[in-house]
Amino acid sequence: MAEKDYAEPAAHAAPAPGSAPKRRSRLRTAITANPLAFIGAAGVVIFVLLTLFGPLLAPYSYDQIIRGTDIGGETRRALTSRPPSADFLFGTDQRGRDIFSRMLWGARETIGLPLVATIISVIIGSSLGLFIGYVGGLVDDIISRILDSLISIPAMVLALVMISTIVPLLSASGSRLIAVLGPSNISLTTVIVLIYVPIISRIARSATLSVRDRGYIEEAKLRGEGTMHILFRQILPSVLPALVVEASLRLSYAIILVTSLGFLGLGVQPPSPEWGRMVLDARTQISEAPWELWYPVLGIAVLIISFNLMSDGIRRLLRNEE
Amino acid sequence: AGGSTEAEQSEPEEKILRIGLRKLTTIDPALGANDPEVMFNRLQYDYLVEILPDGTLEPSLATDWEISEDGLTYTFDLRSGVTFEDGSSFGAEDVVYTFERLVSEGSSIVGLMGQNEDGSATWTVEAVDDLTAVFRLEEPNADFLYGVASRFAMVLSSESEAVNEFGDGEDTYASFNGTGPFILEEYAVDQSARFRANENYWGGAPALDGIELVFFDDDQSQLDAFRSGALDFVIKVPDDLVPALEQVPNATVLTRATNTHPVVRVRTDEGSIGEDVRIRQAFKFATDRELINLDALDGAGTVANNDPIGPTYGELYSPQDNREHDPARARELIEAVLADGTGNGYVVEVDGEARIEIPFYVGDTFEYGLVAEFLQQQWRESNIYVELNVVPENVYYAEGDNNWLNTQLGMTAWGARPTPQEYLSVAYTEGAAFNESRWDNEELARLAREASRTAEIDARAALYDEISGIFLESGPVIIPYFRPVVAAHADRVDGIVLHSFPGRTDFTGVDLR
Amino acid sequence: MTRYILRRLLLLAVTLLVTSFLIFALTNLLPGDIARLVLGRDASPTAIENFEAKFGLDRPPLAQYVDWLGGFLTADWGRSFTAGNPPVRDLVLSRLSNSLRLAGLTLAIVIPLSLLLGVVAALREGSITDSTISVVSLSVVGLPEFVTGIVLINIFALWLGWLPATAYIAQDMSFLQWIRLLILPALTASLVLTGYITRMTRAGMLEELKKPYVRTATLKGIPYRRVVFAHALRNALLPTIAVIALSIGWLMGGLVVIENVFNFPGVGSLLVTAVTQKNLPVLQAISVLIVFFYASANLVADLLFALLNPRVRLS
Amino acid sequence: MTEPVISVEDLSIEYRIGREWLSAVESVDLRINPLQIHGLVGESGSGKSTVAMAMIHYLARNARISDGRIIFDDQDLRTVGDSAIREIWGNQISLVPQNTMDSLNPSLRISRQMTEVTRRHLGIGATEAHERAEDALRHVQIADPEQVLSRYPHQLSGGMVQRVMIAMALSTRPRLVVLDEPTTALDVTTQAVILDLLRDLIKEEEAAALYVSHDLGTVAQLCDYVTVLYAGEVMESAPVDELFAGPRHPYTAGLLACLPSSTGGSKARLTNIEGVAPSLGARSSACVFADRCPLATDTCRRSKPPLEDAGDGRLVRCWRWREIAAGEITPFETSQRTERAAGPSRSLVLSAHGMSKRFGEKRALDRLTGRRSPGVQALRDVSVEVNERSTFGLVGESGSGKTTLARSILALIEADKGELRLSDQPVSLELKHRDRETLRNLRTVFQNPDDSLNPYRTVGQTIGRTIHKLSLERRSRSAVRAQVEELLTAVGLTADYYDRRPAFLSGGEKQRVAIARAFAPNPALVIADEPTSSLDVSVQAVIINLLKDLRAAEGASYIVISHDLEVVSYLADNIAVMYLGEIVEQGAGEAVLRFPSHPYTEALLSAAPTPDPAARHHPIALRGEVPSPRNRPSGCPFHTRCPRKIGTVCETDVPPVRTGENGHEIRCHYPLAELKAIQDAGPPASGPSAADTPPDEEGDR
Ligand SMILES: Nc1ncnc2c1ncn2[C@@H]1O[C@H](COP(=O)(O)OP(=O)(O)OP(=O)(O)O)[C@@H](O)[C@H]1O
Ligand SMILES: Nc1ncnc2c1ncn2[C@@H]1O[C@H](COP(=O)(O)OP(=O)(O)OP(=O)(O)O)[C@@H](O)[C@H]1O
Ligand SMILES: [Mg+2]
Ligand SMILES: [Mg+2]
Repeated sequence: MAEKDYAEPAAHAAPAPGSAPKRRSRLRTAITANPLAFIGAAGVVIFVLLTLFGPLLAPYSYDQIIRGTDIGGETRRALTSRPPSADFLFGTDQRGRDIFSRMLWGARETIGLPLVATIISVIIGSSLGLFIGYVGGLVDDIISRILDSLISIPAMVLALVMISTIVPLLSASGSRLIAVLGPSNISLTTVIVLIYVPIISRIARSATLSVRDRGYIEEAKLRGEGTMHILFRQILPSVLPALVVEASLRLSYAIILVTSLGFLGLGVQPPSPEWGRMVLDARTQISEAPWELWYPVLGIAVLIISFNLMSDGIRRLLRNEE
Repeated sequence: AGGSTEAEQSEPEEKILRIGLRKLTTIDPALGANDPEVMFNRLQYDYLVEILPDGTLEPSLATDWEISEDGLTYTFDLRSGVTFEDGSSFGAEDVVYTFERLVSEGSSIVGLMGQNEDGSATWTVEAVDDLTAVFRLEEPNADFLYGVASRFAMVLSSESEAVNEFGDGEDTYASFNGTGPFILEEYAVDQSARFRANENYWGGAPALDGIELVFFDDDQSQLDAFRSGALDFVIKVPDDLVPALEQVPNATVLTRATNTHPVVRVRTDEGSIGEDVRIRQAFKFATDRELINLDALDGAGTVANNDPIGPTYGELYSPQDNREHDPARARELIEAVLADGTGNGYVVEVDGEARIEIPFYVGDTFEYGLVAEFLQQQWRESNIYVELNVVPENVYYAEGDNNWLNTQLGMTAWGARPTPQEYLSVAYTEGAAFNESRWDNEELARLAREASRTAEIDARAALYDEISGIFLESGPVIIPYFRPVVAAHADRVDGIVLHSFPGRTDFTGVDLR
Repeated sequence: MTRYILRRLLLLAVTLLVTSFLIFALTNLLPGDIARLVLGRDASPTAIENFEAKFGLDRPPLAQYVDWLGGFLTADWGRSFTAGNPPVRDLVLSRLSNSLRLAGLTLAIVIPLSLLLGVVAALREGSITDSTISVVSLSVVGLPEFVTGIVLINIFALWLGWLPATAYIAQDMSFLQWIRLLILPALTASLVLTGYITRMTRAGMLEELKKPYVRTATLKGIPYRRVVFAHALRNALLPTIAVIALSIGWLMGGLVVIENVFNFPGVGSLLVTAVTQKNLPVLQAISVLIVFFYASANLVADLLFALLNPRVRLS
Repeated sequence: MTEPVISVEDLSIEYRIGREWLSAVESVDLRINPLQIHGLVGESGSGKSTVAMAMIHYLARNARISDGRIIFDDQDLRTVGDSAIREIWGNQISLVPQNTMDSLNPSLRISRQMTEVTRRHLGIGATEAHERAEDALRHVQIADPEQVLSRYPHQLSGGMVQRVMIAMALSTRPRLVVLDEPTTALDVTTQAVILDLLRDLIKEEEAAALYVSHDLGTVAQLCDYVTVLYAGEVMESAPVDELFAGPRHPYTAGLLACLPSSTGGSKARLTNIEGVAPSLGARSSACVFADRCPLATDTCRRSKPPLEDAGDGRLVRCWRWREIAAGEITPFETSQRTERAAGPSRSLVLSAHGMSKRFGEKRALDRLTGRRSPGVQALRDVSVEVNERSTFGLVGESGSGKTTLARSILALIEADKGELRLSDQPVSLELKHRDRETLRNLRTVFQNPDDSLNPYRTVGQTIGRTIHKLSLERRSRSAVRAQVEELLTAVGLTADYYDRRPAFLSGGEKQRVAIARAFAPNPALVIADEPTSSLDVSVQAVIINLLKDLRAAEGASYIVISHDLEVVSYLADNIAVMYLGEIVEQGAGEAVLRFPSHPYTEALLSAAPTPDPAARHHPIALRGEVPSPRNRPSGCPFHTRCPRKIGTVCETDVPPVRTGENGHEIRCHYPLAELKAIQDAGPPASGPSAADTPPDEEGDR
């Protein structure tokens, strides 16, 4: 290649022996080089904290209907669809629940669930991808073909088909565990995992293919290393950057999927305050009580944009590292 | 049916009433049980006997009927000169066809009219002559007329090869062949259905030129459309949308009390939570029905007294009530059950107190999810701790361990029925198809049987009063309120009388200003 | 090349077969009887038996699948479970034509727009124009369709009142009325897609501009626009074809949400209804159809790629 | 003095990296006279391309000329406008780049790309341009221009594309042609032909040329005048003969002394230039070479010497050039110290018999869909024997199967057939059946230092893990660490490399680590596949010395693979020459490199560019390029290109093995005596032109 992407010096000559990377200044240059990514990352950190501790901050429970009768004689309806005020930061919804509290609680389903699902997918998907990429041959051929078939079903369609069967299936199973975790939570997680595992294993597989024949892998074979060592100690670290980029991208898609399904009324089931569902519930209030709609809409928008900015930043960062 | 009417449509003074409905599921008249399906069919078909909005019966295709002394023979005189849309004339054969078809298609109304275990009917219908149809019963049934008048019993043409099925090409709507006031012109599945007035309707041509049904996925977008003026009439507005509805300018909100009600029921069979009557009572004492009505419906419902026969049945309603909200009593009862060890594992001791701990499954109909949340909060004071599971209707009413028929503690939606007897026969007697609570009370069964044969109104009321007493004493159900049905129409619409089953609303007298 | 096309067609057929089976198998996982789900809780055993007999649900699943497949291939897609049991094919195809119009308009907006933006951003790499395009496309690219849709409705329908918020389609609408209805949904889809394709085009163009042959061309002394348009653009667009094909796949899924936001009577909203109503024949037909479109779009993209790329074409 | 075509005066160029501007080229002076081929040499990163690109006024976006002038045609190129420069580009100045395959637009036909220039600058129509293009192609000895013009770049072989590029560059009769490493990606035999062609053409077209290369050999063969660049500065510039005969700058002297050929065939140690070139940011105000210069004085370390005129048109940048010119001091003396360690023993460490390998077996899916792949016979019945404590050299052009043989021996690929014995013990062809002892004894050094070390593991981890897995006895952590440190010292690194990651090592250092890792478990045989081909000459010398030292110290044997005959002949005791998966000649080093030899070896030897301008000759031109192993010629595989082809025998019959003294073997239809006779008579008449063989259909080389 004649012209390279010169992001850092020393493309040819190595730095003088003994020069260690200056972490702090690298961080600072990285921030100044891409401030948006750091705004995004900061947003993501805040959202993740909300997911973890939001319920602790919430003045009310997510399904607590604040009843007029509790406060003194008024009917419940008097406290429904109240505009934002000091008592109810984001106002109340049609049922008389505190929107602020609901959004704090809802971060779990909106962010936590996709996060868990993505992590599971990454673990399963990358192990599978690493394995078939490294082993190759017939195993790879067959598994790849199946994964390709799954990928050729658009995610939303696959999700809808699966949702329509898995939710009833799980609800009907009567298992205690499922009841506790919530059938729609489990099925959504399953759906996301089933959709993502093929995609992630494809990425992991092709990343694996690109390092499989590297000298250091062959060296490892030549000193008699086992498959597990090669997969997880030698290959995984090189595949990791690609996986991190993919995972951050996937996470934002997973959030989109969950909120979209919620918006279609097919996602996490009420009274759970998943934000997409909140949007659906608030849609008709757009003229009477616009805050009911705007807070969740805004929440989702800011959330997704933060994730996108961050994952774009990660991508650039890792590309530059190379 | 069918045919292009482009010219008509373009005229601005066309009087088309636009109605918003949920999307239709099965539109077979014998099976379509809900308002949208019934309304869709009611526009095209007629009943032998019509039930008026206030619940009284009125002749329709049958001009008159006669019940024999022994209550076993019902003779109907039929209206002459009525023709179906395809031109064939209406006669007794069509009545025979219609009712036999109810049986063969497995319409659920057959249960009320009299049905054997195997699904066959305990009655027969025959055409005595062209304009006389006779039903013969094996045993008296005081509610038989309500069966004949039921929402499923729309009269079909005996010449139909199919009913309400799409045909090919020109004949797309050929099997939508009724005698009703409107004629189906075009039906875009899940979008809209257009009807035009039947100029030759036996009851006189409707004032409207036509009706358009517009189908929606959810009540909210339906309300949206109503608000924007795209609809003239919406029915069954859910409770949380009522405030919004009331804000709509130039619209009138209609309300009618009905016998629609949520039933919180416990299972009573062996090993179940409600096997011990004291548990059933504890639930009743734990529930503040008035507050529930206030919180859930803003007081718009009618507070019920834990039995399914509500005030809409007039004289048959028994107002007795002796179960005030009394958490202390409830706690005592639960303590007692714990002491006796008859709680079947659902009564446990926590911090030295007896409490009930149990999952609570609720079908997400109307505002019932909300009701369940209130109940959950309320009950805690009485040491009843439930783990609430509000599940979608299609899950709650599907197969499964925790469906409406199997769960230990559940809340089920029951619609309004023309006659109270129906509740007893389908839900509260041993062996009834939908006896959710597995309640087996011989006295109640006897009284119910008796009532079904008793046509005389006072005697019947007395029986129902006794039944009500049994419900109070040992009934495994809490019925907090009867909910009204809410509808709204634009002010330019004239003459709409809301039916307690809105799907049966009569549009022949409706006009647009 | 012919061999290649045949191979790809065969592969397409296999994919469709596998996915149709997959979808069929998934839908057959439904617990309990579908009949009750469709007919409601009050349905009597007789009604349920009738229903099952009518739709062949009493037959073994594999036989059902074979029947269905046979029917599907011979243009008999079965009958809908609900609402008068209209033939699924009519139902779906009439909706499909609506969806295709929407998709068509969307692509007509997206493709030229995003290519233009992408190329401009690439040529002005690092400029304000470029960073504006990048930041905007980055933030818009990921927003869920319903968020974008609601914002647009609010601006254009409720606030400015220019366009209708929901799409009621009447039979005899004029072309202009149609377009009015389509604009907002198409705009929603376009926004999301444009962001994506713009970014990919920009990246492709940048990469292409870095290639040595661009230097060769420049050093021939030919004008810069010739270097860009006659040399770089064509190669830069090659990968974009695949990106566009992928987006068509996305569009298929995205339409599901968009159609619901706007109450637009397309296959997407029909699919959601079918899911809620457990209307299996419709569900299956639409899923397979969407997979078909998606796979075909990819196939067409690959063929186009091969056709435009002498490396592939001539091997 | 003639007016130069182009002259560069005091040119300084900076690159922006992050927020800083770093100087890449500093006060470079350079003049190219008409008809002159001016060589620009220097190691990687020295700024050759930067200068060359500045001369055609085409710099990277993040580059700026901070100082100096580039005078072409009486104007400073820095000041010409955009449209003016487009009149010059392609017309007056043209470029032949290194990466030819990527330098043509993959989706346009050759004709279109070639006529574009002439139509633009000569104002001619399409037909005329097309005819001119045909002529131009004929000029670069393409026999069937019509054919080539109608093709797309990917349908042509690398050599063919390079010819096209040259034809294109010359088609407007430019005054200056810039050639940036035009042959680095090509095989030696092709390179020789192209260079030969270039020299003639440039003279013929009366152009001047700037030839950029890191290879002193090709510079010596091609150029009239040479400028040596180091760390962005001109060290020395002189007419070619004088430069090679008497370098005045220590760096130039060092470079020449680094070459294996500098030892004149003896096995003397190569000269090392210690250290590495300063990186972009690290260039000081002193003499840039002072740190590595054996003659550096305090002055050198304090201030930068000027570029002085040393007479005879020579320029030197050194404080001590006068002393050097006078012969008072000698910078890098080629030591005559010849260390003959324990010579090779007779007993075999490795014997491989009848190794065969075919690639391209169908994959399962292809089998289903019926896609056929013809397969590549990468190895055909190859046998080699390696003596203990000896070095076995393997040469051959790209694709001849050298790597495949090495990997089959290592069992990184499983040979289809063959028998392997290690120290007389049979060894499995499958890696998973090899025991620890075998693994321990058979080690390797890979070609590319960048991918032979896991970027995520430290040097210590990498080497320690090998010790842990393969050494004879279990060792404690600290013992392993101690051993690693010992190894690091043995390969000329220090113990503090233990915790470094590969990203912070230079290419040479990485290769040393790789060598340390190979030697960690005391192997009997180390296979080094092109161990120096990605390294600069000065670093190459260091590695070669290291390999030699280690062999002496550890008593191991090597198989050394290289396409560079010089390296192999310098290192190896025995040499085998491969062509299309076969060994066409093998024997003791001197025997193979002396005549008689296989015609292919003869051509290889003649093609190798000698870094000696006095030894210029026309290389033996081989027809076309190496055939694809997919359609291997029948009979003698070399017959399609052989300049000494006898006749149809060569096409039909597999040549016999001719055995000479000391196990020297040649596969040829000529008996040895006859071969010697004709080779003594002189090189074959320059072979038929390259275009006789149809363009390589596969085209993926
Ligand atoms: N666009 C660029 N941005 C930043 N640094 C660059 C750029 N191009 C070259 N360099 C740096 O400038 C120095 C000189 O590079 P140049 O390409 O001129 O060297 P070269 O002698 O041609 O090397 P090679 O033999 O590897 O081609 C190197 O250190 C290189 O890393
Ligand atoms: N894994 C493989 N699959 C298919 N063909 C291969 C494979 N590896 C090598 N070949 C082919 O086998 C032949 C010999 O390749 P090999 O790498 O051994 O040559 P080489 O002499 O090492 O060449 P180079 O000098 O380029 O390294 C070549 O034609 C190559 O294309
Ligand atoms: Mg260079
Ligand atoms: Mg090799």
